[in-house]
Amino acid sequence: MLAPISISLASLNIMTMAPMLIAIVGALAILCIDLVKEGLHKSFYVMVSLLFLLLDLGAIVDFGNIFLKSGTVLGMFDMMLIDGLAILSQIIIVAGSMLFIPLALTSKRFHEYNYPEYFALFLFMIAGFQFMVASDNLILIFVGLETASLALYTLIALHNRSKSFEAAVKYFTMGALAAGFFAFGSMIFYAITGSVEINQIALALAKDEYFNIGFVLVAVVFLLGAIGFKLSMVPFHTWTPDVYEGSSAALAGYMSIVPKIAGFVVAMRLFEFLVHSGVVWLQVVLYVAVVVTMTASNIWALVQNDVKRMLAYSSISHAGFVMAAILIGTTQANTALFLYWALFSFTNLGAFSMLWVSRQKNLIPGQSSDHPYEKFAGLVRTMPMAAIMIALFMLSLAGVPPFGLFWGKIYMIGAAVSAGYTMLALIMALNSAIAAYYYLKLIVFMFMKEPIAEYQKYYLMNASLSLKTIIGIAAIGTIFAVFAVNPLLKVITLFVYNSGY
Amino acid sequence: MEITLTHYLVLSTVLFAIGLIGVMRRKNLLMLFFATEILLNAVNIGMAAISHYRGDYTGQMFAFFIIAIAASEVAVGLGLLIVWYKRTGKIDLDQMTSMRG
Amino acid sequence: MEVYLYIALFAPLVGSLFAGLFGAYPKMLFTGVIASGLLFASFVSSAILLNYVLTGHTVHVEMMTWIAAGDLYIPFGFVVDQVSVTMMMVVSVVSTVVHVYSIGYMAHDKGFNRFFSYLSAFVFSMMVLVMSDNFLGLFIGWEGVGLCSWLLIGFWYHKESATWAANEAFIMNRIADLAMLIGIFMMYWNLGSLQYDVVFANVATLPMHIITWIGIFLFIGAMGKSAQFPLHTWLADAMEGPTPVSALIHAATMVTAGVYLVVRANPIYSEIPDVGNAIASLGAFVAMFAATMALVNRDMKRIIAYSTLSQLGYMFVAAGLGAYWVALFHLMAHAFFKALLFLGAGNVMHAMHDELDPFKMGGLKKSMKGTWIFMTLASVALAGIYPLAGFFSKDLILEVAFVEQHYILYTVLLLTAGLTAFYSFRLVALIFHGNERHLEHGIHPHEAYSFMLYAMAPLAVLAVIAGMVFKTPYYLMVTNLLPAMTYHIHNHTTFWIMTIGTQLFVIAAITYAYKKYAKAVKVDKKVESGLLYQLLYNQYYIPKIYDEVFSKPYLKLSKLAWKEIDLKIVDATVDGIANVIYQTGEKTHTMQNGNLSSMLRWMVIGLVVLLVLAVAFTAGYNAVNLQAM
Amino acid sequence: MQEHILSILIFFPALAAMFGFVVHKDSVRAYGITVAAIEFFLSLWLWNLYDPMTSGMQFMEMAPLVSAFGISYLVGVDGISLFIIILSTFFTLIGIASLTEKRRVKDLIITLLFLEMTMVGVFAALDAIVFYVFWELSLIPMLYIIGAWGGPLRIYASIKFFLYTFTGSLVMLVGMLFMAYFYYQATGQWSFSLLEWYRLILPVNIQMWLFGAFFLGFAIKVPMFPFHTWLPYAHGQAPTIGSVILAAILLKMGTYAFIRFSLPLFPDASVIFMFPIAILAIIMIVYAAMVAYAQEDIKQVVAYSSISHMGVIILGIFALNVEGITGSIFLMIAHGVVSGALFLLVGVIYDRRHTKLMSEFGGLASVMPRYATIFGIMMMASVGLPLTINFVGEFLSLLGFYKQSHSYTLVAGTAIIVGAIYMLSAYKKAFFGNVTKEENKNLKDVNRTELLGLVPLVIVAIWLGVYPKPLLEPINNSVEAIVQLMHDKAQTEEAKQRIPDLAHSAGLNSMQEAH
Repeated sequence: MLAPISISLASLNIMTMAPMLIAIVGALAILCIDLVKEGLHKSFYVMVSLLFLLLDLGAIVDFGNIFLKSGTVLGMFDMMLIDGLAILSQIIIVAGSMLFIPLALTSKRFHEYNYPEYFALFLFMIAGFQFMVASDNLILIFVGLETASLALYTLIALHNRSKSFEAAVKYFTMGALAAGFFAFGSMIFYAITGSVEINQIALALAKDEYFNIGFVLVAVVFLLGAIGFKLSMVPFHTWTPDVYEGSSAALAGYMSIVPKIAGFVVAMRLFEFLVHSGVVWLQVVLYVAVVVTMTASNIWALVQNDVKRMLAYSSISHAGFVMAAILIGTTQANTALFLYWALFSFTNLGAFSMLWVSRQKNLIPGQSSDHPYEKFAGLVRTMPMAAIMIALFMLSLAGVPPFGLFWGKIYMIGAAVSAGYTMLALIMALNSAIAAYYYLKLIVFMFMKEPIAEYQKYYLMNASLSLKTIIGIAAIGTIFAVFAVNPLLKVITLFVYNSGY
Repeated sequence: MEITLTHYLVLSTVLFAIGLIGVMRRKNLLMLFFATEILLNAVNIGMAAISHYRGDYTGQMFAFFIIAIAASEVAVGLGLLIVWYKRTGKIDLDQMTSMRG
Repeated sequence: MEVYLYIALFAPLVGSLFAGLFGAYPKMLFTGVIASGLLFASFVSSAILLNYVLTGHTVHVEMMTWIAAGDLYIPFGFVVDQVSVTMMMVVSVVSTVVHVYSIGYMAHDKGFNRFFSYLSAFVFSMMVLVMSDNFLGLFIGWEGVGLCSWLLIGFWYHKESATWAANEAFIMNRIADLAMLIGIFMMYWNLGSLQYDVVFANVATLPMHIITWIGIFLFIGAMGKSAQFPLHTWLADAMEGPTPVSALIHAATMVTAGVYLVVRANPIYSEIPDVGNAIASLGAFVAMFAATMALVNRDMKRIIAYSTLSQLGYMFVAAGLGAYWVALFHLMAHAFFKALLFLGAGNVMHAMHDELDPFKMGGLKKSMKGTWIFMTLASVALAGIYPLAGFFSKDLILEVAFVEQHYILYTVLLLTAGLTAFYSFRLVALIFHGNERHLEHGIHPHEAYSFMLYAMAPLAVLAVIAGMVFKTPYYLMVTNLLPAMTYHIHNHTTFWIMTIGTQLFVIAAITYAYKKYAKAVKVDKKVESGLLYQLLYNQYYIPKIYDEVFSKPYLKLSKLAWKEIDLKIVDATVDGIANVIYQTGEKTHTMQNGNLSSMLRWMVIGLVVLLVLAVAFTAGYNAVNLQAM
Repeated sequence: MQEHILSILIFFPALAAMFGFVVHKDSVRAYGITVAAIEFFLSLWLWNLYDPMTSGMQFMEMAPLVSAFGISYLVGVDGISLFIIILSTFFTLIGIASLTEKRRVKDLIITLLFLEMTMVGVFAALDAIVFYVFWELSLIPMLYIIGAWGGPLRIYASIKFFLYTFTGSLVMLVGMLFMAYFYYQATGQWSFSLLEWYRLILPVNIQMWLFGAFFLGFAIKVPMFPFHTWLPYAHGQAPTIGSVILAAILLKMGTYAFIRFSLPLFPDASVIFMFPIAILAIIMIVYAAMVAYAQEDIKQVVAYSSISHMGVIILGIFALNVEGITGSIFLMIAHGVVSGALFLLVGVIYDRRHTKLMSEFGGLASVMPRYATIFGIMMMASVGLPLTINFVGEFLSLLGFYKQSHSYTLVAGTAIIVGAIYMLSAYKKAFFGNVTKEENKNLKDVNRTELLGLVPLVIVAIWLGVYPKPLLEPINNSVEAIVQLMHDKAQTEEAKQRIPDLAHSAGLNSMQEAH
């Protein structure tokens, strides 16, 4: 007879899963509602999703308070790990999602928003990302990662255009390969340490003083490949521009923010202990990877003809920039990572939303992609506010003060400087200069060229009040970022520091 | 000959390598999916073997999760493949280059 | 007395501004009249100040602060002492005359108002130059006269040659001004002040080499304004300006500013006799050098200009040898007769419809009697015939050279005196005597307005009496400030031999000139094609050399700097860097060929590369660790 | 209100620009003039309130922005910045008042008002990040002005301008972050406050690195040889108003920053780099003058002349003594007035003939006498004639550097020669000679709108040349404080010698003042 397994519900601490569960329940609820009554308007689903996400956010904030009082919370056989990083990143994930979901409220009809499954999948995806960041167990991370990714592939495909399918297939296939990397890397770690929990692995490795350095490195290589894919590090980045181009601008913007922050948190958990224990190889490789990712993607962005593709490369570059935090590994750097990403969310939200509102259903003759630069030529004449908005987001992306990203940038470079990475700081700074060129290119088209008549009618075609509100929020967040930086810094530092990073 | 953990791991690695080669070489989307399945199953073998060797169940748990994920991957992947095939009538990778640069 | 100082100084400025108000309008007679009247007021004030100074006083005012920074303190300070009052008198007299004369001379010029504005502005600058109580104040005037000289040389701005000459004059002066600025910097950093009194009181405490350098730099500054070799070419070219300008600026006043500077800075030069000797030698050289060029020149105004140059050389000889008062005395006398000569030349030009070649004139004494008399008088004075002004001032310089035992200088100057007499009367003879060659060109000369002649009269009188009457009182006055050196040849026999000998030599030269040119003009082809003649006629080829060595290469170099260095190297590098980055993008973004297979391959390649690196590192790591064990 | 006058000065134009969006386009010019005039009078009022006898910062305002990272909104003026601020407001007013642009005037005026905010902000900022914010922000309106209203190559020129300056300032930003980090190391507190940084004494080798980082940012802005090539394009393509503001104010940001940052923060490095920089300055002076001489386009002559004059300013700054620095600051203002006026003048002729090639002109003096006169006055000011504004600055700058090196000054002094060469020959080509082109025969002389801009500049150019004291005195007092600070901070023996000790030569000072 089997011995009864006695586990008290309290020790299980199921509440640690509450935020994710809220999202999952939300998804299920949407599916159920659809069973009861079909054909509800997309605005209904948007709002229901928002409500669930609001609850989700409330739960996370609640954990924030608990964390500040009593430190890291563990649950579900230590599978769940709610520390500062988890809380911060979940806030970014959920809040970011809340800003992006209303982008469905376009004035044009889009096929995917008529399916309640779209919103359900969206919520599943969010739950997946939340699992990813709220655990240091490789299994759970893997499950979260795949849940989110599979949902994401589907969301992309739902856009129902030839390019979207192509994008989804590409993303999917490469994602499957990356999943293989992840699993294999985990396996090696498991083989040499007997554990799949990152802190256990760290302890085990420290105990035998990295005796199996060769295997450790091989494991790291595989995990780096998997996470590098998620973060679109060169050369695992190749999916990014195609997928961004293929998916709707709203989703592309989302992809540039939320999945990446989840990836960053995993990367922080996985690599920082290695960096700190003096694995020189990893330092060197990360250094090179950061520099190459930043620089190469910047250089490729220079030669793009499509704004969305350009933004894709630009977000690769930003991700590379932020990866530097993991290399630097100080509290300041990790704080900078979250600060940067919080500010980046606003700016990128604005930038992609501006593309989204000018979405056209049918390409005009000679147009090869959705958002060629020419489309924006002379925008300041026809729609000055729109032009100013785009310019604002572009300048912020370029790191021109006092707009949002500038503050993230100086804090990040400041972290590099404080940690003695002088060359890295310089490279980061100079990369911003290269990047300025392609952001400027759009400004040049908008402000300094003559309008092209055929494109005129597509501006703001897709705009609705909700979209304009979102853009307004993004703009306010970008312009007045300076006033938010101090409170943000304080909170982030508190959380990051207390999590031991 | 006694079969040790090493053998399992070598097998796992070899399978993984085969999967990798398949991923690189195959132009047929379906075959590509098979290759990715091989990748994951290579890991499964390793996981199970290590789990047995270590005497704890974490590895097996991981393996089960991988199987589940692989299954859902196949579901999504085949779904995409079918839609793609419906739209284009082909499942050849080289046709899939409308975006580049 | 201060009020007279301010009147003397600012009356010309008021006149200039007033005339300038109408600068863009056609001729308005009253601008000329008012400007002249204000200058007369300036003259009267100067005379009153002179009277005051003669009683042994000086006036020193500090109007206001100009520049004060760090330890530097420079006021607008003005001093009227024995030296400056001399200059003020010279300037105000000559300029008043020239102003009145110009009313006639410029009567038909459409830039009449503008002309008087410039001319009065010049007088103001000159007044600032001579009255300032510090070196930087002097520099204001120094540059100011340069500006006015530029404006006036280029007055007929539609003439290419005029504007070219104007720019040449300005730029060449600027070269010298740089040296002067350096001299000023040296004074400031070594003495802490630029006030004359402070500088002169303390200069002797400085180390010898510093004083020497200060002296040299200041003198280079003086060389520019006074057109000493090698910065002399602008003066002859400056004759492109209207003739009254040449009379006032390029004969009487501005070009003597250099001499004034050396005289003013005599406490500095007294400390460095070696530099003084160099100045004197250069002066003597220029005296001879310029005179030789005047011998063969065929341009009436240029001949007079070379003569001016030559006389400036004389002045520098005196100043260099420490005979500051003699230099200043010659400056004054020279101003009178040279201005007279120029104004006469102006009459001739007018009569000849701006013809400048004396070989195309002749026999003008019939139609232009007054002018003939004045010019002859001025030439006699220039040649230094007793009892006219030149005798007292110029022969004094010869005596100085002799007494100071600089016999070479003496010889050079003596020879130059002969040359001077020759070219002066060559000019007079060609213009006023002989055949009326101009008739061939259909020109019917007429005398200038009578008021112009009346205006010239005071100069004529001064040219006659300045030496005889003024010498002693002047000496008494000015030696209150300048070293009181007397230059007497104690041996009476020597003195008489020298004096009479010089006179005879000069008269012989005059006679020769008359003989050669007063009747018919024979052009001696053989002489003219001779090397010497060509050398002199082409001004020793110096303008040409400057053109070839400095101007043209500078332009070429400038074009090179722009087209080759700036555009093709500096800018191309910048663009090149940008292009390299951009081209890298163009070349490598094809790795994103959109094919899923190659995308997957890239991932695997990335993995493999990392694996290889990991293995390599591990191998290396183990090797090191094994060794350590 | 007096306590917040600087903030008002900074943000009033920006606010007014926002309101300007509402103003109808026919009235927007009047609106612009009104705003600029109010701003100008506010700045005059600031001058009036300013105590010239105090050397330190006045009207300081402090508000924490990012206190966790030591960034705060900290502004203040001293004698060094006061007049550049006034110059900025003055030129904005002049620029808008004499605006002849017809295309999209509203956009232009709003842009100019934004630009005004950034200009005042740069010179008032005492926090490095606030400084950097305004510094970078100033690029954007200028980018737009050049790019939207410029000539045929305008886009190339504007992007070049932006990217070049942006790149340099990013390196400077890294320097600033290092500086803050060293401050953090020394005190345990982050701070970007300049006044706090002044108290920091850094090891010489670190000073040298940081000096280099700051130098790149400033040198590109100035622009120093060999980083100058963006300038001819920017000027060549920019509309008149753009060139005017660029030359008059924006270039001064670089030189101002040298005085504000490089000298007091890195006194030893300043001494070490004094001669290399002097060599660059001399190259700027002579080389740019030569290039200017070779130009065919009169605007390019003025553009290169700017580079040449900026060389003198740099030289004055690196004289590292009161005379030189005071002179260089004065020359900044002088060059602002003069080059601004020259660009306005070039604009006048460009408006009439739509060409700037000198070969297209000739004999303008007879067709446009008033224009020729004003141009002549400004040209002479540019050449540095005494009693014009430039002379005071040039003289003091060169005088100052003479203390450091005789031979360098001698070479640098050729500025007055080469400057005369290109200016006079350009003037000769455009204004002298006969009118050869038919189109030029009936050109209109300057009109009232244009005189509105030009006459005040002529007055200022002469007034400050004759009576520079109202400016020199406050500048001098503040510069003395900086020089003393540098001397006190200097560590190497050479630096102690090169930078004068004013406290110990006070005896000499009082003697001079008594005089």
